[in-house]
Amino acid sequence: MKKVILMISLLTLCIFVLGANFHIGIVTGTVSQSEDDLRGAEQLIKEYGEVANGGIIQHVTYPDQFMQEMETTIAQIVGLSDDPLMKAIVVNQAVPGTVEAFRRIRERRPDILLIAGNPHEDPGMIADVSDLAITPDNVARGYLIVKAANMLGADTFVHISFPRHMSYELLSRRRDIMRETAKDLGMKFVDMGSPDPTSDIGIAGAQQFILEQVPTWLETYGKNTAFFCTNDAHTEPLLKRIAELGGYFIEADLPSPTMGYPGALGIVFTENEKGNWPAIMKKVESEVIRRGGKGRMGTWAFSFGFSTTAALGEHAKRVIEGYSDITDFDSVMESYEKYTPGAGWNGSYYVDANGVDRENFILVYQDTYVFGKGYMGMTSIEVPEKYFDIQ
Amino acid sequence: MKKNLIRTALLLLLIIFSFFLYSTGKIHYVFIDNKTVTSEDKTFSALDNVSVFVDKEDSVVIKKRIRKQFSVSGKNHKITVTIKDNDGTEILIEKKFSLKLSEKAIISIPLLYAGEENWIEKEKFNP
Amino acid sequence: MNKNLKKFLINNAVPIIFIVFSIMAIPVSGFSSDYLIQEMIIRLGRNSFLVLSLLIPIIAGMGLNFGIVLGAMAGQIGLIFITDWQVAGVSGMILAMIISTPIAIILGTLGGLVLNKAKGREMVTSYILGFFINGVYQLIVLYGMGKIIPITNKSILLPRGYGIRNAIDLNNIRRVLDDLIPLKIGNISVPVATFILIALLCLFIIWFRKTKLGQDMRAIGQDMEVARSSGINVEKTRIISIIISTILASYGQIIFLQNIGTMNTYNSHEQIGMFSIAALLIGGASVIKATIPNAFVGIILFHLMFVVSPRAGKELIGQAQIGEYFRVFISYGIIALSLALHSWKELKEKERNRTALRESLQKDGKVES
Amino acid sequence: MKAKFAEFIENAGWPRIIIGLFLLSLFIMTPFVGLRIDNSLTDVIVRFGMNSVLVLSMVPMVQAGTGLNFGLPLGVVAGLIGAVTSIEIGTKGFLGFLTAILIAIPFAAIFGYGYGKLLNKVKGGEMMIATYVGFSSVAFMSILWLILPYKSPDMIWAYGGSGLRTTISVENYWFNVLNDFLKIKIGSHFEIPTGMILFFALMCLIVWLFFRTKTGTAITAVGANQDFARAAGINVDKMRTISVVFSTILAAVGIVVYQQSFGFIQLYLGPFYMAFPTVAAILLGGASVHKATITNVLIGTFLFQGILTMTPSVINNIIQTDMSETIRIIVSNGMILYALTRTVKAKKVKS
Repeated sequence: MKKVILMISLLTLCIFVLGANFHIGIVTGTVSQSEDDLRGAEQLIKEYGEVANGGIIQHVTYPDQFMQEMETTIAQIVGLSDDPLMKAIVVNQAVPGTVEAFRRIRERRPDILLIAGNPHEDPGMIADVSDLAITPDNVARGYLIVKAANMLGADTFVHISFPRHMSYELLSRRRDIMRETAKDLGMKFVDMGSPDPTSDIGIAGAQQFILEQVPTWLETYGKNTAFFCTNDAHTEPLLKRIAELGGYFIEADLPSPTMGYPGALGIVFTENEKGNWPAIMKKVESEVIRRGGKGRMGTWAFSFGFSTTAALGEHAKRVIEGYSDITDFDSVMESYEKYTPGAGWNGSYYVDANGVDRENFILVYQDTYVFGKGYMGMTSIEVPEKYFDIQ
Repeated sequence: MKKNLIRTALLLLLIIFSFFLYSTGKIHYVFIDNKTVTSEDKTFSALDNVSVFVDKEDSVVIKKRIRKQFSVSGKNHKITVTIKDNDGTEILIEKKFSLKLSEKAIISIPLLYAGEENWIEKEKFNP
Repeated sequence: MNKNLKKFLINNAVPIIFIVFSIMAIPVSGFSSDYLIQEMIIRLGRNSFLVLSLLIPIIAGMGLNFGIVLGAMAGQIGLIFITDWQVAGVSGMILAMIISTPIAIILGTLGGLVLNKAKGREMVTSYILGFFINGVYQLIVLYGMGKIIPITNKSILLPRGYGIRNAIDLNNIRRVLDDLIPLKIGNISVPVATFILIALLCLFIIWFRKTKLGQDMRAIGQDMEVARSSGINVEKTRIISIIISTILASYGQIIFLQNIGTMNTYNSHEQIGMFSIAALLIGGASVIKATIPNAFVGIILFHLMFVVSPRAGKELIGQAQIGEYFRVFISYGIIALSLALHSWKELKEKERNRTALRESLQKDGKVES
Repeated sequence: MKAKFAEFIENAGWPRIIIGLFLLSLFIMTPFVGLRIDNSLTDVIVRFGMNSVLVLSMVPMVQAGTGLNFGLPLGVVAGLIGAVTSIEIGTKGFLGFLTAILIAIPFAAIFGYGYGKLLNKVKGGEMMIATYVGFSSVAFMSILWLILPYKSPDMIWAYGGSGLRTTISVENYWFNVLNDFLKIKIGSHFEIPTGMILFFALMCLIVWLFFRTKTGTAITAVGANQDFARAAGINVDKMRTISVVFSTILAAVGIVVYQQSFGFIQLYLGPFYMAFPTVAAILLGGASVHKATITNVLIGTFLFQGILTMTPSVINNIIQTDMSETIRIIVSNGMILYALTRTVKAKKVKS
């Protein structure tokens, strides 16, 4: 009851104080596809209210099978522009179809700000059509993840992926940077193929493969092996096995304390941890340590998906209200800090194949947090120039 | 026998048609510079208030010291440049040019404005 | 009177359910009518060719051809090449069609041969055939292109030097067909050229049914053995029907993607079979009989629901996360229901015929339940 | 001797022998590519045990002439209801496993009844409709997973605090209860999940016995020839419904068996992809749309899961790139395709 009153008062506050005469559209995955992204949208709704209730946020989701149903993704995003008050659209993750949806919106409504989080399509394409795009800095992370593994004492690095993901420019490039880094740091690098969860055998089949193979890999390459996988579905079984049997796990592809850990380790959350990142983090940490994963397993302290949805929404609002500039790096980071108090961030602009800095395409990363050990200070490590040149 | 002959002929026709499609649809890049250039010891300075369109595309304003890229398809093209003088009179320049299959063009506005011969430069282009 | 009304309801049960659903869902979703009409016109232009490509194998009694994904893959290979060569505009699109034709013929022949060996279970087999060819497609496009097949355009080639990127920008041919003959009625733009092409395909199908080959196919569709004994080369004719369907599907995919504007290299084709078939079924077609109106009605109804139901679900339940599941549930649920109603209708019809026959034979007819 | 050999081939069918030989060659290759053969064998056996009951659930429906059960997800969601409810109650160990099954069965029976009624309306087009029924049931349950009032903190979303997670660990409840029952362990790398195999044997026995009861034979008769069965006074629709209910219950039990070995409960889109591998397995085992036996289940599950387990790991160790997945797709689907085209031909020759 208390909550409801709080919400209502907050809503009325929003309406009267801000005189909200604009709407912001948020597009995320569903809870089963990418929970954190969606929670970010819910956070925004909590703050600014939903359009249906007089607020400013209009939240929709793209299909779970977004790779196959591009038509629906486009329709969902473009559908938001049907609202004459719509002034900004944030898509996180910007799955395939976003580029075309943005083009269509541009044709009809050039006044709408278009913002993409974690785009799946080619960086060049998305940078051409959006006002702002943000993605994890997979170039720097290619070096930093392996470096962190090395700092923790790993001597082998196993990269687990499958063909479809390797056709993503930044993912494929990250793997090559990882390979190069491993070589330079004197580590063994293993490029491991695995079943695609969207193929004929499904999620369970792909996960079963990881469950079966990790013990073999640990036996072949030794306990000092660090693992990295590009797919979220692979993360859970991988974490489970690593916690059980040894090995290192630096961070997930889209790191978050809730990425993989709760499901893999069966972590029990209580009511007062709900919606509270530091408390969730603490709970995950104590569980990982209890299972002997101390100093071997890590993540980002604040979910990338959550903070990106929330921060981009917040940033869009500030831009519409005239407080900041859309591509201003510092004000984007300010919005991020609102939702990730105390976390270290670092970032840069995307440089395309012709050597042009794309100032509306920002690459970011957070400091790695290793359970039982604390922050690794990765954001202050300088990534050697040469790795940026690896294509 | 006759059937085969007709079939071969049709196939050949199709191949020729494909080449025709290829040449009419092939994209060429046209780079347009509004930069100060020196040619044969003369200096041609960049111009203000230039807007350009190539073929049917919308006109694009090219500021000083800027290069813009256009992509056009086919062999024959037309460039239309509108330049506003300081006193407000508009000057319209229209030029036609054609490109071979694997060529790109670099066009210099100052040279074009001055009526120089070498306003266009064609280069081999590999994407 | 009452009986007639009942008959009418039974015969048109599927569209009626849809219309009732739409009447309820459209206001809830909050979309403007302009938006919905525009969206339906776009989708009709985009999907008709693919759905119509399903018709010919049905005539030949081969069921719903999940193998149109093979055609879609052929179309995509054509698109990859023209993007690599940087051929734009309508010329580029036609060139893509020309390139995809021989590939579609090869894949169609393969599909036809396989399906001939799996008579009576064409649908399951064509489904798995799709998976299989998908693997081959991946092998060629992700590992062969750039290594064995020369690809030079950096914007589609992965930086590692081989393999095509996961998403290809089709800006060069984006909407070239749709915008070839521009027409705007109020706020709504109509892709006239696309509709002309679709109309031509419809004429082709109508004409084709009347040709010798079309008649042969119909004979095979009715009874394979009878057709065989009357001197029709059953195997060959079946293969031809699959080849035609595959070629049409490859053109369909090119038309589809020129409208979409980007291509998911490894996934765009995957659901084509599923959705085209669903649309056709909703339009009132069955595994053994499908007409051109079925295709159009089906596309409109199916896609109307696709557009409206996520938002409607969201507004009804109040959580965005549920909207998506609601859409999937409603779409697939209604397909299942409409299929059931359809079969039930046929069953009733048969029953009616049977009772009528019995009555006319003056036997005391105890109607079976 | 020669005649016997020919008879064996006749019974097993060429496709299965060729695929079996292929699998055997994969096994022989394992030591040479740096894998442990005992490890691989264990994996295959465990996977066999996990999937076998699901594959078995195809049999009653095929026998009744309702075709391959592409509506398998319907049974699977019933099993999922049982599984999450048993965790919600908090029963652990074998008791928890049993609770899950006992709760799942009535749900499966209700779903199966409705599903059976629907299928009776669409004789001839069952497989098509089944596919869509499966899909829509998965989507419908996705809504329910979010709004059902499950409270166990083991299962709800960490951040949101309500609704069920996509992946729920059963580790604290009934993880491996069947696998560890009477487990035989030879060396450090080879184990046989005896309990799971025994449970599967029990299920087979139940199915076998069922088809020897009066109802069972009636179902077989319906499957063989509906008109004939009707003439013989069998209530065709009732028999078909029974077989569908039976199949759905088996699928529900099958998924619980699967989960206790897998260690996770996969909600939301998890069941979406369950039908295809199961159908492929039984087809590979030599079943047709009209006839399936327990032997088909045994052979099919073993071969299919064998290929699925072995190809990626062996190919991975030969060529260390992501390409192995592409090759797996081609090889395993090619094998199924091969089996599909062959069985029909063999049947045609006979008839």
